[in-house]
Amino acid sequence: MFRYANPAQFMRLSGALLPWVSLFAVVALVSGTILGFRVPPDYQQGMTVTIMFVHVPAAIVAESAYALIAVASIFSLVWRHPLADTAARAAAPLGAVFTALGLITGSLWGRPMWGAYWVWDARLTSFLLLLFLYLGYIALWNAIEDETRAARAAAILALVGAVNLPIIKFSVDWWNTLHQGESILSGQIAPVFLWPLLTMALGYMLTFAALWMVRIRTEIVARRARSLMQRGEAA
Amino acid sequence: MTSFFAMGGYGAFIWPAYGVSLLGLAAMVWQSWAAWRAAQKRLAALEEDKQ
Amino acid sequence: MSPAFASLLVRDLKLAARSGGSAALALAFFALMATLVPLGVGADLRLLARVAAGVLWVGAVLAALLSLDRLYQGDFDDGSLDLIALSPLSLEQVALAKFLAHWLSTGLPLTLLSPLLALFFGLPGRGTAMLMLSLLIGTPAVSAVGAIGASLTLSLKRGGLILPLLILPLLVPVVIFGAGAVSAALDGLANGALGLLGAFSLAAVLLSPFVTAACVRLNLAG
Amino acid sequence: MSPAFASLLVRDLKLAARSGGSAALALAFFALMATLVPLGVGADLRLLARVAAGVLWVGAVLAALLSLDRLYQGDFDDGSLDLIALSPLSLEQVALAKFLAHWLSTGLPLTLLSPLLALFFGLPGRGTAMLMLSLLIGTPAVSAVGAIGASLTLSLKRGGLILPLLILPLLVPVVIFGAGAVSAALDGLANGALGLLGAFSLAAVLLSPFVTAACVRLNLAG
Amino acid sequence: MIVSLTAEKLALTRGDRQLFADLDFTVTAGEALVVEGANGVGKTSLLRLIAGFLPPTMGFVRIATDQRAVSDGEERGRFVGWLGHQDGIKPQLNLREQLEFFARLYGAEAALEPLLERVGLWRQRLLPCRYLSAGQKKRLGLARLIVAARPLWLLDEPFAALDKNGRALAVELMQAHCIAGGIVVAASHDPFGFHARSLRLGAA
Amino acid sequence: MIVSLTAEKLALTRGDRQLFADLDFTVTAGEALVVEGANGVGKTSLLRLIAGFLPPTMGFVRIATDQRAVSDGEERGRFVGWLGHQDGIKPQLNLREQLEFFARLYGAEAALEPLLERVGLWRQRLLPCRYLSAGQKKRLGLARLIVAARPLWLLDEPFAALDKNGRALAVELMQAHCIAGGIVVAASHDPFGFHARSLRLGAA
Ligand code: HEM
Ligand SMILES: Nc1ncnc2c1ncn2[C@@H]1O[C@H](COP(=O)(O)OP(=O)(O)OP(=O)(O)O)[C@@H](O)[C@H]1O
Ligand SMILES: Nc1ncnc2c1ncn2[C@@H]1O[C@H](COP(=O)(O)OP(=O)(O)OP(=O)(O)O)[C@@H](O)[C@H]1O
Ligand SMILES: [Mg+2]
Ligand SMILES: [Mg+2]
Repeated sequence: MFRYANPAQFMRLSGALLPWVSLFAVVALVSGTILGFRVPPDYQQGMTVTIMFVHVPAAIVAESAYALIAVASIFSLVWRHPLADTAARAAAPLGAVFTALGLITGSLWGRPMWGAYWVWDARLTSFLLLLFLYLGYIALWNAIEDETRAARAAAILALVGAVNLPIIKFSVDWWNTLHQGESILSGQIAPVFLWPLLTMALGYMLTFAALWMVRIRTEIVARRARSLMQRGEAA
Repeated sequence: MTSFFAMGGYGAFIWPAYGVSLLGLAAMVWQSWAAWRAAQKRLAALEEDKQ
Repeated sequence: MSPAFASLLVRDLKLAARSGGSAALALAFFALMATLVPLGVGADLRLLARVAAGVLWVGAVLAALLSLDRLYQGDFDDGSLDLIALSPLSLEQVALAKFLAHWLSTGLPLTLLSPLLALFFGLPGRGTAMLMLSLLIGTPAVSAVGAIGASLTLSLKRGGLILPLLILPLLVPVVIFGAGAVSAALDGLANGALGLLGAFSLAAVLLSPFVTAACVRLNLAG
Repeated sequence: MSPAFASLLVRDLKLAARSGGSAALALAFFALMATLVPLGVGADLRLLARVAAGVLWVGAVLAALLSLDRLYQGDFDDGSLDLIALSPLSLEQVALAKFLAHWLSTGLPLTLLSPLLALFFGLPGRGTAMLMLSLLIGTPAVSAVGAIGASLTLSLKRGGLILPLLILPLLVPVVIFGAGAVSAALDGLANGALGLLGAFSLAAVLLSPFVTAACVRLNLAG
Repeated sequence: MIVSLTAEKLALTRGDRQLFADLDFTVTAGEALVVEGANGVGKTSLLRLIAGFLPPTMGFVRIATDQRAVSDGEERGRFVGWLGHQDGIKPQLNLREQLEFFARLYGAEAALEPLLERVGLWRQRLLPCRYLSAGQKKRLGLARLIVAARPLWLLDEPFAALDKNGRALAVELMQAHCIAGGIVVAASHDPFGFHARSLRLGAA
Repeated sequence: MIVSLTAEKLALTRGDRQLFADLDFTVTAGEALVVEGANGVGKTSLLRLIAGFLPPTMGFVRIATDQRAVSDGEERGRFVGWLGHQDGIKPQLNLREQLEFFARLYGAEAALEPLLERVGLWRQRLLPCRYLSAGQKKRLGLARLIVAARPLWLLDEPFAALDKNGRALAVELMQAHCIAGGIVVAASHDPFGFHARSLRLGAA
């Protein structure tokens, strides 16, 4: 496992994978979009159902990214692996953007469906809180200059957040039933919608993977440059 | 064609949703790629300096 | 309670008192809330009673925020934290003492003061009792989670808004269960909110010293 | 704007950004606090619209409060204030620069973000416009009064609860006029709140640099 | 150009404690004055008084230039280059940002890079000041003195935290300042490396 | 009682900069070690490392007592009396409160009033620490060292800000500590007043 986690190995491996992942991502996104616009209008939601194909994948990726950060943080804290720090840090801005996309597309869907861009539904609320968790995590990374220290602090925060996230979700659900939320997201999905959705979801995940790799690679190269500069000055 | 863009009257919501998604993805791609290029250039310059 | 632990606790309380009494702050802060909300909602006491619990709970959390950077940053800046870390107390004990001091100087006075504010909002008797109880149970969680945030950001200079950003999302369950318990009491219902609040609070208080100590440790290495 | 003045302003903005007090964080804080209220009060958008102005106004005051001790205390503690006082700028100019930096990094971003939050609270269009306008007019007063408080308490160590205690009462009129203007707009009434707010704000901004400079002078002699 | 610094019948009381009284001295352009005395005798207080931060309990301090005499505290401050006990350094800024800010604030036009070289901080120029060692911070303080280009230097323990090299540098800078017609008033417990008059506080 | 302090193959890197590597030394009970070197060479960092605040990049530090050897950083800290660059003093507390707090925290039973007398702060005992002069703060630090009664003293520039008297006092205290079987490790730019081994950093 750790064999692939050394920076040189990672550069090689990701260098080989990156073109393919990117290619498949583009293919999946394009075909998913085409499929998406060819579905029949939903009997309840009309054509707005097409929003689902950009909304749900964004939401899924956004949530998985936080889980990835938490896992990377464990690696960072327990095994002190610098690549884990880099990976966690690189995932955060991506996760935040996907969260924002989920929120925006969701509220654009909500307007025709519920008549309001925003309602305090349980799922929406906990999703909004996820965005805040991302922002806090990113802010902490940026605020502490010393890299090792920032990495450790951010890892602790990510884990505290990850432990707390289910509790937050639970509490928000509880709150919502207390106050009788005004809607419930639709449960079952008709098979016609399933294929475009799955394709798009795949596309989003591959896009995330590709961007994640690029960002980790960037950080590795930047680190190399920094240490070169330091050595140059010492001479 | 216009009916396609109207999306059964929901075009005003569907197109922005796709637009924003495209924009978001594109922005991430652009930013990540630009940072990668910049880092690479910096490293190359430093390595050249050393020689 | 060892003398060392007690000395740290007493010192923190003393420092808090010398830089402005916290009960007074709680009062001022709540007074502000209590003037404002009726202004928006109108003088309808029934409506006010409905929002009272939520508003007071949010107020409690925010009031705690205002004094959080006293917890570790001051000691870090002037080197006291180095000396405290070298003392016979473990960093976990230190964290516990500081958490306690913070709660005693914010959470507790706030709790004791809450009936007065409940009056402003026209909260009926059983609502008031529940408000007080929920504050008593829930404010320790606020201090505990707050301490984690404070120790995470202790090397940053003062006046950052980053601390609230870190801890407010984590405190969402406290606000929900706390306010929920009061709402339920007002409706004459029994719900599990108080139990859930207690569980969260207990977990937060038990875990916080360990997490906090880890944060302090990593910041001392800086 | 002289280069010296500009340099101080830029430095303060930079420091704010680096210690987690950037405009972006102010926004996040504001949004977060706006999220907390529905969690306490309930999701009823009609009720939320009624409390929106009050809550957002309290949020604005709070965001300012939390970042106020950045304004002078940091510079006092590390001796920067001595050096700044000896610079060609008069202390009044220094006070103006610091007030501006504070408003730019808290009041202004909050104002710009408020329409989005109004959406979350289901505030109708005319309420939103008025909210934004009242924040634009009123937040300078918050920073100005806050600066006075910060300079008065600048020799106290961090986490002082005295600062909020000092300035909250002074800010009550701002919040009342501000929230009142929005309420009136919601009810379709015209009232003088906005005018009063403007007058208060103007007076505060004009006087604050002088009062602040006097306080700084006093504290440098300490 | 500044011609002299004069104190007349100066007295200072802090809290209920009188630190000094009836203090008279004059320092003329090109001279250095070392303020000496036991801990807590009032050296730092005297410097702050001269800089105009503290008002004297009695007496006054006057700076004479070729054109006029200045007694007002705040006006006096415009002549002062200050190196205090506190470093006045922001941990969040890097060294160059820190010095650039200071140069702009003081309306100075110094070339910063050579200056950083001179005080031995060139390598650290992009390091956040949080990471500077005690001596490095003091050296930054010296650089700041030069940037400010003020005629009257008030230095509180200028040698503390400096290594041998750094002390030599400080002495060199002070001497150069005096030769250029400036005045140095320094509080120090260390032997002063060059000829300077001495003022002993608390001797009475 | 502590027997010795040993560093083996010690290396420390901060940020991207290696401060020292392959550092070996042993100090035995009764000895004093002065750490010397230019500004920014890593003296303070070395002291923090010994105290257990900083983990070494390589190598280790071990304290041997008659019973056992301690390498863990946090355990090591229990042997340390610390006088750092920062004063660790709360301006809001008065001097006696400050020292009392510290004594209780360290479980010490010293009589405080004679101690205050000894470091020359008896008159100030009820003064809020906000008003102490730099040297007085340092003296309070010395008092704290004695109160803590720890075997290994780590002192960062112990003489800075002290007057002649104060320096003599510091030397006296260090000597007494060594004679009583303690160890002193101090970073200093000033000549040390008594016999001490020296460790030069950055000489390579
Ligand atoms: C701002 C508004 C919204 C937000 C923040 C939001 C957020 C989310 C989230 C977090 C998920 C979970 C993805 C997962 O399964 O992991 C999701 C799924 C989904 N959302 Fe939304 N949503 C919003 C509005 C809407 C609206 C208006 C509709 C349709 C009426 C909708 C329909 C769905 C559907 C069908 C799914 C997937 C099915 C499922 O997992 O149950 N959403 N959304
Ligand atoms: N994160 C970092 N990146 C690069 N360099 C760093 C970092 N942190 C510390 N340093 C450097 O490490 C050194 C730390 O020095 P330290 O404080 O131990 O010096 P010192 O020997 O005590 O100096 P002085 O005599 O001035 O007190 C400094 O040169 C500092 O610039
Ligand atoms: N409010 C006060 N009440 C009583 N005494 C005070 C008050 N403020 C300051 N002092 C005393 O005034 C003196 C101020 O000393 P100052 O800082 O000027 O000393 P210094 O000569 O610079 O000493 P050092 O050599 O230690 O730096 C101290 O002795 C202090 O105790
Ligand atoms: Mg002094
Ligand atoms: Mg040092």
